[in-house]
Amino acid sequence: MLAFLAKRIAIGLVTLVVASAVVFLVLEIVPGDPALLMLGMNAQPEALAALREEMGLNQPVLLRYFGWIAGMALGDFGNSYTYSSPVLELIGERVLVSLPLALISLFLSTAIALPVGIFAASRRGKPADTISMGAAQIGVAIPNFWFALILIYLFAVWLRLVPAGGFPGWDAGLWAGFKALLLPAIALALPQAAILARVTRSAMLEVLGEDYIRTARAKGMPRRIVLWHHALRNALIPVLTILGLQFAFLLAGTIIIENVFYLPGLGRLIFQAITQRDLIVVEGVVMLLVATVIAVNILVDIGYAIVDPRLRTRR
Amino acid sequence: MNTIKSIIGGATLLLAAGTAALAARTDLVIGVVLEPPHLDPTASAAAAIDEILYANLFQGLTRIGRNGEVLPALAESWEVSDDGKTYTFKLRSGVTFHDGTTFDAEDVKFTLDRARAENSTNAQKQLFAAIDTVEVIDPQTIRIMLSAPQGSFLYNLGWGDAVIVAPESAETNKEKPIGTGPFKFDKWAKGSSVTLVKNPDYWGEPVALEKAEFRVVPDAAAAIPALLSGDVQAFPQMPAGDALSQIENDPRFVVAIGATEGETILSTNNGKEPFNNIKVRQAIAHALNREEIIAGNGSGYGTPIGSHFSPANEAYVDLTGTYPYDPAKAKALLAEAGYPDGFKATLKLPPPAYARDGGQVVASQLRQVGIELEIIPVEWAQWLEQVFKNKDYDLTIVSHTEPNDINIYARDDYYFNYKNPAFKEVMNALDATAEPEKRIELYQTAQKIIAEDAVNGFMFQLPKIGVWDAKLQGMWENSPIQANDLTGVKWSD
Amino acid sequence: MTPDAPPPSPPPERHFLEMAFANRSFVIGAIITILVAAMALLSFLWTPYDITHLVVADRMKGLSLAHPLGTDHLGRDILSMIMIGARNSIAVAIVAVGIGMGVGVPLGTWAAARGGLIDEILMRFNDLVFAFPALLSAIMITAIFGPGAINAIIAIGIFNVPVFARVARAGALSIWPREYILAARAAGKSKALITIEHILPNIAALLLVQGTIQFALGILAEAGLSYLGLGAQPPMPSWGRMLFEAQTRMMIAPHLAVFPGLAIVITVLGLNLLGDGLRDLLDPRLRRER
Amino acid sequence: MSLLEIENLSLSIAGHPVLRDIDLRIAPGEVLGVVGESGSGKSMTALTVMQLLPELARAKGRVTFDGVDILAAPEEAMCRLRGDDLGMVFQEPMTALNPVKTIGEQVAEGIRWHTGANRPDAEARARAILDRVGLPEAKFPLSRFPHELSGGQRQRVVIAIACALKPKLLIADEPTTALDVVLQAQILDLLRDLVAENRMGLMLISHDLAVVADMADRVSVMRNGAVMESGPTVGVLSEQKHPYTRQLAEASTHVPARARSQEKAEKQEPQPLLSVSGVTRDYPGRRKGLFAKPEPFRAVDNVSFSLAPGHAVALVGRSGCGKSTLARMILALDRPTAGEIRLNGETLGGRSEYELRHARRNMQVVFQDPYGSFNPRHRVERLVAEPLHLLDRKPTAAQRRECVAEALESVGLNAGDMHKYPHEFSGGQRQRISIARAIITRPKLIVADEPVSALDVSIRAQVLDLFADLNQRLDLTYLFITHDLTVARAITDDVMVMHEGRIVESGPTATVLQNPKSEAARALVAAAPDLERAVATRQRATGD
Repeated sequence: MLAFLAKRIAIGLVTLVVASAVVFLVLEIVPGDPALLMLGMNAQPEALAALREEMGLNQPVLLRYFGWIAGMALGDFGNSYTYSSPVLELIGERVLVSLPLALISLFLSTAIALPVGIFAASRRGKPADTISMGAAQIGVAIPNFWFALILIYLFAVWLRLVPAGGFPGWDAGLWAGFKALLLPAIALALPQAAILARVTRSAMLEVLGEDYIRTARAKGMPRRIVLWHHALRNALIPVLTILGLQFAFLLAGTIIIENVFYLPGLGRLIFQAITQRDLIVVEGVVMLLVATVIAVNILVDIGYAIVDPRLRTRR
Repeated sequence: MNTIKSIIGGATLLLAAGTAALAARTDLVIGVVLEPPHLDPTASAAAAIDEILYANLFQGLTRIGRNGEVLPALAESWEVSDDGKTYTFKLRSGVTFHDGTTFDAEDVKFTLDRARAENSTNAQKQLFAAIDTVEVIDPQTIRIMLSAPQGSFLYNLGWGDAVIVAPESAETNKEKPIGTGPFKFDKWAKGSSVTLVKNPDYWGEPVALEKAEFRVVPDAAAAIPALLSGDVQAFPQMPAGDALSQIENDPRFVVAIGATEGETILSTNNGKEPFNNIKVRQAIAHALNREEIIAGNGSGYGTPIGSHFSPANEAYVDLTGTYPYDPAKAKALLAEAGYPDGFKATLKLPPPAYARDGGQVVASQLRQVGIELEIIPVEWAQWLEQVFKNKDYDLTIVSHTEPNDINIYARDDYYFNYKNPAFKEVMNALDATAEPEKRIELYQTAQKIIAEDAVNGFMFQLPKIGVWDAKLQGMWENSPIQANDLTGVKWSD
Repeated sequence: MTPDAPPPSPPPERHFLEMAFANRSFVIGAIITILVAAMALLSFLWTPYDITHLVVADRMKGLSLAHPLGTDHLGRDILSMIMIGARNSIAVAIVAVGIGMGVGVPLGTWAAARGGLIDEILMRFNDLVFAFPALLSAIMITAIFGPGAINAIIAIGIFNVPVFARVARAGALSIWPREYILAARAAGKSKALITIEHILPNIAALLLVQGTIQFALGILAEAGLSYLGLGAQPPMPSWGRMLFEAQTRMMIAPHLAVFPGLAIVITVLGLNLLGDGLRDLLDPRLRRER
Repeated sequence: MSLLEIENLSLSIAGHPVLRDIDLRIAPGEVLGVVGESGSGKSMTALTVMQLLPELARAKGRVTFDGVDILAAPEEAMCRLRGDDLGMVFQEPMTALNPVKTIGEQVAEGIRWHTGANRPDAEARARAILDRVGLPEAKFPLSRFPHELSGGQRQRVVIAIACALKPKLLIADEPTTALDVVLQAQILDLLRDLVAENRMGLMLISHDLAVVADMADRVSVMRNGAVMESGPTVGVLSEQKHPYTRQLAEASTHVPARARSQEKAEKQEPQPLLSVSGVTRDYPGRRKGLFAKPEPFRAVDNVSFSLAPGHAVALVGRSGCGKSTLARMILALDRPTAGEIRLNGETLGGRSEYELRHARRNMQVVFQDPYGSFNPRHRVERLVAEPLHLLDRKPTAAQRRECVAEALESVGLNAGDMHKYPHEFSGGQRQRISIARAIITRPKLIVADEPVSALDVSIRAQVLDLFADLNQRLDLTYLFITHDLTVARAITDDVMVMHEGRIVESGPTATVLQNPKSEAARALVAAAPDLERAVATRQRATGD
């Protein structure tokens, strides 16, 4: 297990290095000059040249790459062109919005999806199953940003229960911050919950057909207890896989949702940075997201091993 | 639909009742569209910086007033020599920066020398191009010598790019701005908001607000709910679009339609076939239906213009009748120019809605007279690179938001590729003239020249749609300069 | 003769149509999908209005006989916009799925056939691509080439590659140990030939089902990108962009946001139902009643 | 007074009748053997007693267990019975245990559920019963997971679960079918002892007459969902009054008529058809630690033998002894780590696929699973014609069709069958198609890997006849890989016994099987169920 974990982490690191090369190469050939963009239409050539020098845009690409990657390894992601402050600092501020958002929605989607999926599986073919899976089917088809719009107009503008958007900052109080993240989290969570509920149901159905379920039933355990004690843990394996994949989707989803709710999170940061050609910020955020996805995949692998003893002895 | 409205109306009343209970607030949340890249107005062209800090936190020697007039600020008074080349400013005494350091003539000299230095990153270096030397006479007096007379010099000193900074804090202004204004910097939650608080040691009349938060609300989709839910109480420039009609009918809010310095034009590459032919440009001018373009731009506000000049300016002349909407005439002119069947061209559109939506309306209108436009949406960076820098374009739509910028038509390397010696002469004369009447006359001549040359398709002046809580007093209706001057703003009770 | 009779259950091919018509998901999904496709095709020949001709005076009209779904903020007929928008959505999704299948399936089957190092490299490559969610790669591609439908296609297509590679590999790996593959190898067939003759036909159903899922995801992803302004650019109508433009006008003209949104939901729903139905019909493992 | 009484039981699943008028009785302490071929309804009868039927099943009639009317009993009552008074052991030990729970948990769970015992008490009882079924604490602590056990060990755990509370009736549904003969004998012994110790009733379901004859006091023969004949084992199996019983018995001891090829072997052709010398195959083993070098697992260990043309040779051994690996190397589907294999004097090692074409033409294969050995999407014509790919000149479509027709006819199918899909054929027919595919290139050697073990006994007899017939007609040489000694006995001239990767004994079939010398061979022979022997033993026992 330890050897497996070590191998997994090593692979993760190699993937990360390759990803960093891809990111840097891809973004270094961007057509467009950040200095020109920053100084605007009436920029003077001298001012432009000065700014380019200051930004280090005149150095060779390879040197900049190694500088960048070495910096990142030491926790220095460089300085934002537009904010003229350290990228790590910017990211640090934004993570406090994006990470809670992703976690709340992950929690919500799991809390909704698992019971619904299990319930539907236990009522297979009955009206409760048909209705919940029909709802899930529609949930999968709804674009989250459209759902977000509906939520805003319903809960913020109409019922005035929560803010329509924006983020007061955590120093405005935990509750105020949570309230601001609630609608975005719901908008993100619902479509994911629909997918997860469907996966949970089919995983449960698959497991319920296994021989060991029959063995457990032959022990005299009632159906309900077999469902929770024997089926659920086995059904968690595909559910975990999907959860891992979904975390990546959630991160990406925050880019859209943070724009709908104008939350100052990583998604907004990267989106703004793109339009302002603030490449160092783009690169930093992309690397962070990629690293997160890789880390989550490793966590999912650990989760597999916790759930399934067969995988604990894996090489 | 009606029921929706009545329910919303009901909710509105509830909120109105709720806020009425609060007496004389001293805090204000102002919505701004763009977040500033940093907080130093002397190191970026970004209007977002001035919109937060100008007049509130930073001050210049002069300031631009509500209606575009030049008023004294850190300079109490000034004298101009007869040849118009020497300006002597008497500075206000007892002024301190927010970090406690004293303001004096050395700070002014530092600021101006820094701005015009070789390695300056000031985005508007040309403002200071005329300065020859800056001389400290005594701590309260400074003399500026110009190499040539410049009529707009006092106005130029009122720009946000010319605010006075202290040598002690100049380098850190980007993160922690230190100025002389009635508000001082509190915090900047990046991506979200910039907060200013009242400066208790202000040299002038103290402001009514204790706290002003400038919250970044990027687009209409976010702005409307934010306004309706009361999160934001004022939008000096509301990206409201069509939803404005709904806000206008809401008694909680005041909608102030003012003028901006943003001339929205169909920029034309005068150096390229067939646009180098004045008949073609005139045909385009005749083909444009300004009313429809304005209507298609959402709010329906916006003043039609016939030249590159703000209707808010005292020197403005209405030239919209130069080439009135007349598709038949346009076709005829095209035929005269040798294009009886029209021609094909491209229209590059930067991201703002006025360009993307307006561009589709323009394309539809030009199609009526036989000009087929291929719409090419571009990002700002591409626009700057392709259109602005490399002049690789046929037509484009852009709003020129710099104040009083008609002189760009005199620049040879400007992206319009417009070259008219007569116009340049007028500009040179303008620079040499300080008399107000004379200057107005020259401005008007300049407006007429470019209108008649149909250099660009002159469409409309971007409206400044200010929306704020009805109980808020003292907000600026016009924006003669990119700023939100809060010195006179207070809550009525 | 002893009762060594063929199995009584109907073989998959013979009664396929009969079973298909009895499958509710499949029928509803197929009808919706066909209607949307037909609408997109029809838009090449005819739309109720010419959407390049703007009648600004008619802007934001509600539902009427002349404009069954109303008009947008530039006076364009929304029904016509949705019809042409379907074209864009379908085209993006088809090409993106095509890229995913075209690259992913050969890679996946190759890895399954070769195993060892090549398999390992492919799986690591998959990990790498999976680490970039579609939206992220779309944003990066947009940073290079600027926004546009083509870039949306590339981004979604790139993301589809590892999806199909994984499905094809897993499917192929489950076929390789079958005895008929051993028999084919005993008949001297090369791995490439076996892949073409035996593996591909047997994972085709799997790929088809995954294809419909990715197709639906592609439409959603395209809508998201267009909504952010990274997808199709005006004047090309696109459902996501229509939603973006409708967003600010939702309170005064809700139909602007309702219909493009419904178009997305219905299309995706149809494709997902079709996929579910196909899975039920084609995947014998799930078909078998336990 | 019967423990279990089934009267007039009829069962339908989703409207399809599955059981008709079943009557069965089991007295306390009695062993009832239920025999029948696949589809005879044996398992459904068992599941009806357990009330673990599929959802759409509808049962009629009466099933009384220990005074309880099972068909009318509510689910809670059944839950009280199951695992306490009624235990069940299933066929497939590999999947019958929950992979994520320890064996201790799984055994103790039923104990706690029924007795309300606390965890330590239940675990102590679980420990005791695991000890009893032959899983001592030292090697099999309660914390073991199922995947750490072999198939036979897992079946012991399942038996422990079923017998933990000393049920009055144990139902064992083909409990040894998935195990090799040696394990089968051990498990059957265990069951026999447990039943005797606790005076349990046992319903032993099996397709194998010999197993039932060995174990059961009484036998019921089922076919097509109905009971054909019931009675005391000795009576039913020795008299074989019912024609179906006789048919079954004959089929399971069937020996195809074939001229002993001993004379042919006498001729001693100068060159063997196949010669295997010093063949070894290692697989990379599991890494023990992060830096420990993985120890390879040796599947085949220095095997040498040769095969004369026209001979039929059996390669027998327990599962996992390496016989299938050896077969794959002979077929050039896997490469030996060391050693050499020659076909007709031509070495197979280090050849490219193209160079192997000639060898492959002379050597074809028949697999065990008649369902898995065909691509379900191809028609029979294409399936059977597949080896024609090995010909140097591609045949025309007409030639190909002719070859296929000929091959099909020689295995007893119609030429017209070539247009059908494999799923339209029964298991026996499919195995014929499989043979047709193997002979289409007129090979000299056929390697048959358990070719009849998935077939019911009567079909098995027919397919064996076909093998014997082709051996004569086409002068084929056979290498039969099998764990079933009756097959070896029925059709082969020589036998080789393989054990842990080595060939430990070889010689003429009759000699080796009657008088095995090596320990491995003796164990195999002793464990192999034998109908005649079992009946004779039982007759002697009852005769006394």
